[in-house]
Amino acid sequence: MEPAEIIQHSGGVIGVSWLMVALPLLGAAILLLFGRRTDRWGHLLGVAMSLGAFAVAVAAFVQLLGLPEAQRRQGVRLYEFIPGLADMGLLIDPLSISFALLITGVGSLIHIYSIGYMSHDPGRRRFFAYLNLFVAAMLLLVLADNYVVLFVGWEGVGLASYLLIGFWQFKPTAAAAAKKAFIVNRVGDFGLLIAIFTIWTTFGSVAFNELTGGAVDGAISSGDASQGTITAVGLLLLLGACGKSAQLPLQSWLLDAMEGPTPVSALIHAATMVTAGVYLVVRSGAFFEAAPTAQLVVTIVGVATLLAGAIIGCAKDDIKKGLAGSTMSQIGYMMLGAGLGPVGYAFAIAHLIAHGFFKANMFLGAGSVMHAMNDEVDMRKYGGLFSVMKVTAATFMIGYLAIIGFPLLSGYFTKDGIIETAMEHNQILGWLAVVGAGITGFYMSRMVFMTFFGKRRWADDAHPHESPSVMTVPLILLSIGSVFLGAFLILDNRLMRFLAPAVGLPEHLPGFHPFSVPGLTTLALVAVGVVYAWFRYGAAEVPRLAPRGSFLTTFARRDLYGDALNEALFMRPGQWLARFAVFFDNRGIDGLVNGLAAGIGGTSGRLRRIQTGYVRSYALSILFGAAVVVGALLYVGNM
Amino acid sequence: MTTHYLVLSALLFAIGAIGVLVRRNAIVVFMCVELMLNACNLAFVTFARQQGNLDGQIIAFFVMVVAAAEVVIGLAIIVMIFRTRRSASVDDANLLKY
Amino acid sequence: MPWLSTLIAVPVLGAVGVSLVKSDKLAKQLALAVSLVVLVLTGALAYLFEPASKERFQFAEVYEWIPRFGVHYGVGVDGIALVLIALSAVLVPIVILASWHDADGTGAAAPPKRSVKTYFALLLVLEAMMIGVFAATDVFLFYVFFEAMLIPMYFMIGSYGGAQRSYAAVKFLLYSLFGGLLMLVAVIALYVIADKGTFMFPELIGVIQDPTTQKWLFAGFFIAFAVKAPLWPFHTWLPDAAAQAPAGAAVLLVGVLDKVGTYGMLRFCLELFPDASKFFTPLVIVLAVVGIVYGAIVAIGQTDMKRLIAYTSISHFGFIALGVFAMTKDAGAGATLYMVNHGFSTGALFLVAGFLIYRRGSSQIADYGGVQKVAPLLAGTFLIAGLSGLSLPGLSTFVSEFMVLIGTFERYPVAAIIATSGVVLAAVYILWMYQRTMTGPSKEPAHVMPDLNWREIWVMGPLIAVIIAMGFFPKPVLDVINPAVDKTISSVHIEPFTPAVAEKKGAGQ
Amino acid sequence: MNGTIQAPTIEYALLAPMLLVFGAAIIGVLVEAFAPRDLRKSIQMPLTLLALLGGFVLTVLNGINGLPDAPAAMGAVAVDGPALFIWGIILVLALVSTLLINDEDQFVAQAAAVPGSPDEEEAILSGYAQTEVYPLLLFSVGGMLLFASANDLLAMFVGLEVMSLPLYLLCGLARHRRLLSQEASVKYFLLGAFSSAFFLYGTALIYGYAGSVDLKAISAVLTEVSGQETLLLVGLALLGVGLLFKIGAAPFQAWKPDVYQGAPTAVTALMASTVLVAAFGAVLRVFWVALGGLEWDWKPVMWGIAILTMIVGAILAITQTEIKRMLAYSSIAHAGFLLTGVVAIGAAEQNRQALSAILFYLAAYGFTTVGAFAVVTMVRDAGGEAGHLSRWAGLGKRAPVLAGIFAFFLLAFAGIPLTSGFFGKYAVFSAAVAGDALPLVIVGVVSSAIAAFFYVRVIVLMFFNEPAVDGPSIATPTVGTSAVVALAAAATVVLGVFPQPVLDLADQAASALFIR
Repeated sequence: MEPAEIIQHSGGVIGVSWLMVALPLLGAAILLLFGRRTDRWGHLLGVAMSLGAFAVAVAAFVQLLGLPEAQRRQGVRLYEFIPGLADMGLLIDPLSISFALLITGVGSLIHIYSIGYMSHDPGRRRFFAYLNLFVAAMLLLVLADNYVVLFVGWEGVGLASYLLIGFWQFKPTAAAAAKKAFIVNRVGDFGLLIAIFTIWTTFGSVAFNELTGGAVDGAISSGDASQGTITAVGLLLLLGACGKSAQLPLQSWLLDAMEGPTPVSALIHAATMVTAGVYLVVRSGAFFEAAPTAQLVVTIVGVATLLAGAIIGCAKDDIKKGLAGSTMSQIGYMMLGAGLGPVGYAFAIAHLIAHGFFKANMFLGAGSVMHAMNDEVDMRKYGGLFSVMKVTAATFMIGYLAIIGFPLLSGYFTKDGIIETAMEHNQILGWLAVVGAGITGFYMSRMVFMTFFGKRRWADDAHPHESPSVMTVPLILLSIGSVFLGAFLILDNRLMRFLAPAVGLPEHLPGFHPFSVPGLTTLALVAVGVVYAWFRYGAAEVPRLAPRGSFLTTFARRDLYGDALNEALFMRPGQWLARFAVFFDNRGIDGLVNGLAAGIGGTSGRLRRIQTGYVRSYALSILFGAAVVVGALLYVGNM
Repeated sequence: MTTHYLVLSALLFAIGAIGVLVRRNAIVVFMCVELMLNACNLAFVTFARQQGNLDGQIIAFFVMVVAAAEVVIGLAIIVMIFRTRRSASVDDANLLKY
Repeated sequence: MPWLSTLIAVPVLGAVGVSLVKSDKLAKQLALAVSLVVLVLTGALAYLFEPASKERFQFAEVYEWIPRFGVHYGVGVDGIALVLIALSAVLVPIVILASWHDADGTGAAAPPKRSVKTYFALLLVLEAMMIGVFAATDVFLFYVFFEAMLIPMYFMIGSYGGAQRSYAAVKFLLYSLFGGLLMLVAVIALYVIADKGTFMFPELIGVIQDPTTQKWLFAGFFIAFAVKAPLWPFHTWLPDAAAQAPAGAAVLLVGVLDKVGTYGMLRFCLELFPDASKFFTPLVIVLAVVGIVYGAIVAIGQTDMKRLIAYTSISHFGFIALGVFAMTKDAGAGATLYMVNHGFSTGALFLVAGFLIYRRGSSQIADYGGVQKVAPLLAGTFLIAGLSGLSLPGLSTFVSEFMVLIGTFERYPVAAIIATSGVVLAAVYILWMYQRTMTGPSKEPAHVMPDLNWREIWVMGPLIAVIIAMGFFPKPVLDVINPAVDKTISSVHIEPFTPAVAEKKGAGQ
Repeated sequence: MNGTIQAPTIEYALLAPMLLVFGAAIIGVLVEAFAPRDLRKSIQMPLTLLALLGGFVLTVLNGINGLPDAPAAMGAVAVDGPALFIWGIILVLALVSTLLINDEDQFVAQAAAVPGSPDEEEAILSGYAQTEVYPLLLFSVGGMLLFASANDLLAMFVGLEVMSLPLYLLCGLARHRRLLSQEASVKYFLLGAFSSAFFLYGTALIYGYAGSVDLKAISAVLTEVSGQETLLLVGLALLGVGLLFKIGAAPFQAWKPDVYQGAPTAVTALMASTVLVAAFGAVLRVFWVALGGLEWDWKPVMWGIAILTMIVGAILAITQTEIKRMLAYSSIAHAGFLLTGVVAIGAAEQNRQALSAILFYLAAYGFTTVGAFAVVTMVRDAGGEAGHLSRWAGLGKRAPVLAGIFAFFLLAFAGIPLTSGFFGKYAVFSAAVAGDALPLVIVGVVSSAIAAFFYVRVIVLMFFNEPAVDGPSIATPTVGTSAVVALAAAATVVLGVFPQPVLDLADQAASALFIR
C-alpha cells in the first residue's frame, strides 16, 4: 500500500499543533530573555512547557486515531517561509506524531528528572532554557512538512546539542566536545543541503507531499530524473543522517558528547536527537525505495556502526561512554532497519521508540549513580551499589534486560524484528547483526556487574545514597515503558499498520515467530555474552586501574582510532592548510600589492637622482630631449 | 648660395648649445646662449633673402632688442649670485636637487 | 515630497550641526537624534513603497546637474536599493550608539584623543553618501558618491583607528581609488560610446550592443566593484582596514560600503552589459567560489578577532557575488537579501568584538578566555552574532545563503557544491573563535570584564531582534526584493530555471 | 611694392587689457624712479591691483561686445574666445597672487645686498622693500597676455620673453633662504634663455619653410604640397621644445622643481598658475592653428611626451620631502593630463569639446594651485616657511581649519569627486576618449592613482600623525593671504559642485575655436 495523500487541515487540535513547537520555544525565550529574574521558578516553567507540548501531542494523536486511515496525513500550513521555495508548514501523520509523543513524553520525564539532577547547579535556569529550545527544535524537525523547515529544526537541535554538551563551558573538554559535535554534524548537513538542492532542481519542490514514491518513480520513468540522481539524493541524505545519528564515518562526536550533563545525554544523545537520522531516512523512503544502491549502503552503514558501537562499548570504563557506545550500536540497528523498506521502517521506529525508553532509563540511572558517587563516572570505582540504591539499580536492570533482548521485554521484540527482516534481505548483514546482539549482551552485562555487583571499589569520600523521588519516579515510568512497549508495538504489527499511511505497508505483513533460527541464535549468543561477562566482572575481582589490555581492547578504548583518523586526515592537514593560507595571503597576495607600491617608491627614489641639481645636466636633458623630438618627428614625418 | 649661411648658422647654434653644456662660468654659458640667438638671427636674414621678403630682417632686429634685454637681466642675476657666492661657476649652484 | 533628497539632506545638515555645537555630549546626542530621524523617514519611505508598482524606480527625482556632461541629479529606488538604504538607516543609529566612547580616548587600547564632534559628523556625512549611492539613478552621480564615500571613511579609519591606522587608511583609499579610476574610464567611455548625451541609468540600458565594447566596459566597472566588494584576489585591503578601523566604522565599512560593490555588479554590470556579464560569468563564479573557501580557510588561521571577522566577510562576499552572477531568480534575490543580512550579522559581530576590545584593549584572540563565566550576556550576544555568521537556520543569514546556494545549484551545481563546503568551514572559524575567547577557565576576575551595560544592550538588542525576525519571517523583505531582482535578471535575457520535472514547477507553495 | 607704406591699424579696444597692464607697468617703473621710498609701496600696490582688475573688466567687456572674426594689430594678436578666456584666468590669478606678494615677509629688502651682510640687516631694519616686484609682475602678466594671444611667432617670442624675464628676477628675491632663491633664479634664467633659443631657431626654420611667421600663413602653406619637409619638421620640433619647456613637460621639466622650490612662494604661486595657463594658450595656438595640418606628424610624439610627463610627474613626486617641490612635480603631472587634451585634436566639434575642457581644467587647476601655495606661505618656522614635510606632521591638530582646507586642495589635485579637480580631469579625459586617445587616458588614470598616493601622504602627515614638539607656527595670515585661501577654496568647491556656469563660459569661448 502506498502512503496516503496529504490533505490540508486546520481543524481541532491538529490545527493548533504548532503549539507543540511554540510552547517550548516560548519557554526558552522567556528563560533566556528574563535571565536571573526567572531563576527561582525557571525550571518549573520549563517542565510546564514541555508537558504542555506533550498534552498537545497526545490530543493530536487521539484526533489522528479518530480519522480514517486515508486521512491520517494532515498538513498544517502556517505561513510562507521563503516565497516560491518553501512554506512554514507542519505535517501531522502517524510517523511524525509517534516521534512527537516520544520526544515530548520522554522529554518531559527528563525535564522532571533534571529538576533534581541540576538542583545544585547555578546554571539550572539556563539548562532548562536549552532543554526547551531543544524540544522545540526537535519537534519542528519531525513535524516539518518539507525539507527546508526540516533542515531548520535539524540545525536547531544541533544548536541545542551544542549548547548542552558545552553547558559547563568552563571545562575546556566540554567546550571542545561541543564544537566537535557541531562541526561533525555540519559535515552531515553539507550532504543534506546538497540533497535538498538536488531534490529542488529535479522536482521543483521540497515539500513531502510533492515527493511521493509515485512522483519519484514517475520522474525516473519519464526520464526527468536519472536513476543516478535519485541514488545520489539517497546517499547525500544518508550522509546527513550519519552526522546526526553518529553513524560511521561521522560517529566520533557522540562519545565526546558525554561531556554534557547526564539528562542531556539521555534526552539528546540517546532518546531523540541522535535518532533524527533514522527519521530522515524513513521520511525519505520514497527516494530510498527507488534507489536500491542507496538502501544497501544504508544497511551496510547500519551494520558497521552497530558492530563498532558494540565493540567500543566493551572497553569503556566510563559508564556514560559505555552507554554512548551502546547508543551508537542500537542506532546502527535502526539504520539497518530503515534500509530495509516498509517492513524495516516499522521495526526501526519500534526499536527507536523502545530504545528511547530503555536507553533514557539507563542514562538517567547512570546519572543517579553519578549523583550518588559525587559525579564519579569510572565504573572501576563503583561496584556493589545494588544494596545502597535499590530503585536505581532495579530500573537500570530492567533497561539492561530490555536492551540485551531478554525475552518478552521491549528490545527482544524490536531488535529481533530488525534481525529477522535483515536476514530476509541479506544473510551476511543478518548474521553480523546477530553477532552484534551477542556483544551487546556482553558489554551491557559488564556494565551492570561492574556497577551494581561485586566488591565495593568506592573512593574513600563516597557515601552513595538513593536519589530523590523527583529523579526516581521518572526512572520507574521509563522502566515500565522499557518492559511493555516492545510487545505492544510489535505484536500483530500494531505500529506497522499505524504507520502505514505515512510510510506505506508491505504486501505481506511479517508474522512473529519466536523460535526461528536467528532468534534462538541471538538468544544463545547473548547468553554467552552475559555469562562471560559474569566471569570477567561479576565473579572475578575488577582491578581499580584498567589493565593494559589486548590490542583489541586498546583498539576499542581508542574508539577504533576514529579520532586519530580524523586528526590525521582532517584536523592536522586543515590546520596546516590554514596556516599556509594565512602565510600565502600576507606574503603572497598582499605581498604583491605592497611589493608593487614599494616598487613604485623605489623607482621614484632612483629616478629622482636624475635631478642632479647641475644646471648643465638640465640643459643636456633639454638638448637630448630636443634631439629625440626632432628625430621622432622626422621619423614619423617621413613614414 | 644661401645654404652656406644656413649651415653656418646651424654650426653657430650647435657651438652655442655645446658651449652651454661644457662651460662652467655663468657668464660664458650665457654668452653661448647669446651666440645661439645670433645664429637664429643669421638664419632669419638668410631665409628673408631666400623668401624675398623683409619679415626675417625685421625679426632679426626684434631679436637683438630682446637679446639686449636678456643680457641686462642675466648679468643682474649673475652678479647678484656672484656677490653672495664669490663664484660664477654654475656648478657651485646646486643646493636644489633631487 | 522629495523623500530621497530629504534622506540625503538631513544627515548632511545634521553633520553641520554636530560640528557646530559646543559640547561633545551634545554632539553625540544630536548625531543620534538625526540618525533616528533618518531611520523614521526611511521607515515611512518603505511604508509608501509599492513593490508591485509598474514604474522601475519610485520616489524618482531628476534634475539637470551638469548638462554639459549629461549629468543629472537623479535619484529613485527599486526594491534592491530600498532594502540597502534601509540597512544603512538602521545601522547608523546603532553604530552611533555603539561608538559612544570610541572617540573619547577612553577604554583600553584607545587611540590618542581626537575630536569627538568630527567623528560623529563624519558618520552622518557617510550616511548621507551611503543613501545617495544606493538611490542614484544616474551613473555619474553614482560614481560621484562611490568615490566621495571614501573620504569620510578614510578619515574615520585614519584618525580614530588602531595602531596601524594610517597604513590601513592609505591602503584602503588608494586601493579603492585605483579601482574607481578604472571605473571612471569606463564611465567616460560608456558616455562617449553610448552617445545618448545622458548618464541616466534607465536610458543607458541596452544601448551598448557591440560585444567587445561591452566586455571592456564591463571590465572597467567590474574591477572597481570587485575591489570594493572585495572579491578574491582584490581583498587584502579589507582585513587591514577593518582591523584598524574603530568598531563602528568597521561595521559601516563591511556592512554597507562594501555592499556598493556587489550592488553595482547587480545593478550596473548585469543590466548595462548583459552579454559581457554572461561572457565573464564563469570567471566571476570561479573568483567567488575561490573567495568563499579561501576566505573561510584564512579566517580559520587568524589570531586577531577583527581580522578574522573581516576574512569571514570576504567569504560571504563570495556568496553574494556567486548569487549575483548565477543569474537565477532565487540566487539574485538571495544575494540581495544576503547583502542586507550580512550587514546586520557582521555588524553585530564587529560591535560585540568592539565591546570586548574596549574592555581589554586587545583584539588578539589569545588574550581572551572564559569570558562566558564573567560576562554571560556579552558571550551570549557574541554567540548569536557568530551563529548568524555561520548562517544557522532560524537566523536571517540562513535564508539568504540557502537561496543563493539553491539558486546557484539550479545553474551551476559544481560551484554550488564547492560553495556549500563553506558551511562547514564557517562552523569551524566561528565556533573555534568562540571556544578560544568565551569558554574555558576565565582569564581574569569578573570586575575586569564587566558584562554588557544598558547602552550596549540597546545596541545589540535591535540587531539580534532583526536577525531572528528575518530568520523566521523573511517574506516582507523578499516581497520587496523579488520584483526588482526579476526585472534585473530578465534584462539579462537568460532563460529562467525550470526544474527537471517541469509540470511540478512552482509547487510547494 | 610701390614704396608707400600704409600705417598699421591697431584695434585699441580689443587690446585694451594688455595695453592697460603694460601701461601700469611703465607707470610703476616711473614710480620706482621718482616716488619717495616710503610712498612707493602704498602707490604700487593699489596701482597693480587696479591695473589687473581693470584689465579683467576690459576683458569681460570685450567678451560681451562679441568676438572679432579677424586677428587684431595687423594679424599679430588674435583676441578670440580662447584668448579672452585665458586672459580672464590669467588676470584673476595674477590679481590673487598679487595679494600674496603684498605680504612683506616674502621678499628681500634689498636684492643687491649680500645675504647676512651688515647692509642687508640695515636694509631690513630701515624697512626697505623691493617694490620693483610690482612693475615686474605687471610686465610679466602683460607678457603672458601677449604670449597666449599672439597670432604670429614673432609676437609670441616677444611675449615669451616679456613674460619670462621679469620672472627670472622675481625668482631671486626671496627674503629667506636667499641662496636657494638666487640659485633658482640663475637656473631658471639660463635654462629659460637656452630654451627660448630653441624656440627662436624653430621659428626661423619654419619661417624659412613658410616664408612667414604668421600662424594663418603657416597653416595655409602646410596645405599645399612642397619639398623640404625636413626643414618644417625640425622647425616644428625646436619650436615645440621651446613651448614644452614652459609648461614643464618631460623631458624638459628639470627646471620646475628647483625653481618652484627656490622662488618666493608668492612668485611660485604666480608661475604655477598663470604661466602654465599662458603657455598652454600658446601651445594650443601653435599646434592647432599653425600646425593643425601636421596633426598626424606631431600627434604620436605628443602622445609620448604626454605619457612621459604624467608618469615622471607622478612617480618622482612620491619620494619628495619638500612641500613646494612636491607641488612642482604634481604640476608636471597635471601638465601631462592637460597634454592629453591637446592631442585630442580632431574634427571641429571634437576640438571645441577638447578646447573647452582644457580651458576649464586650467581655470580649476589655477585656483587650487594658488590656494595651495598660499597655505604654504602660512606654515612657518624661525627661518621662514617650514617647507620640509616632516614639519607638517600633526598640523591638523594645531590648525584644523588651515589643514582641512589644504587637505581639500590636495584632494582636488588628486581629482576626488565634488572638487574642481575632478571635473577638470573628467572633462579632459572624456575629450581624450572622444579623440580616440583611450590608452592615453588609461595611463592618465593610473598615474593619477599613483599621484593620489603623495597627496594622501601629506594628509596622513597632517591629520594622522602626532604633531612635532617644536612644530612650525602658523602665521596669522594677512587679510590678503586669507582672502586668497578663501577665494581659492570657494572656487575649488563651486567648480566642484556647480561647474556648469564655468563650463558654459568655456564652451562659448571655445565655440568659435581660434580665429586665424
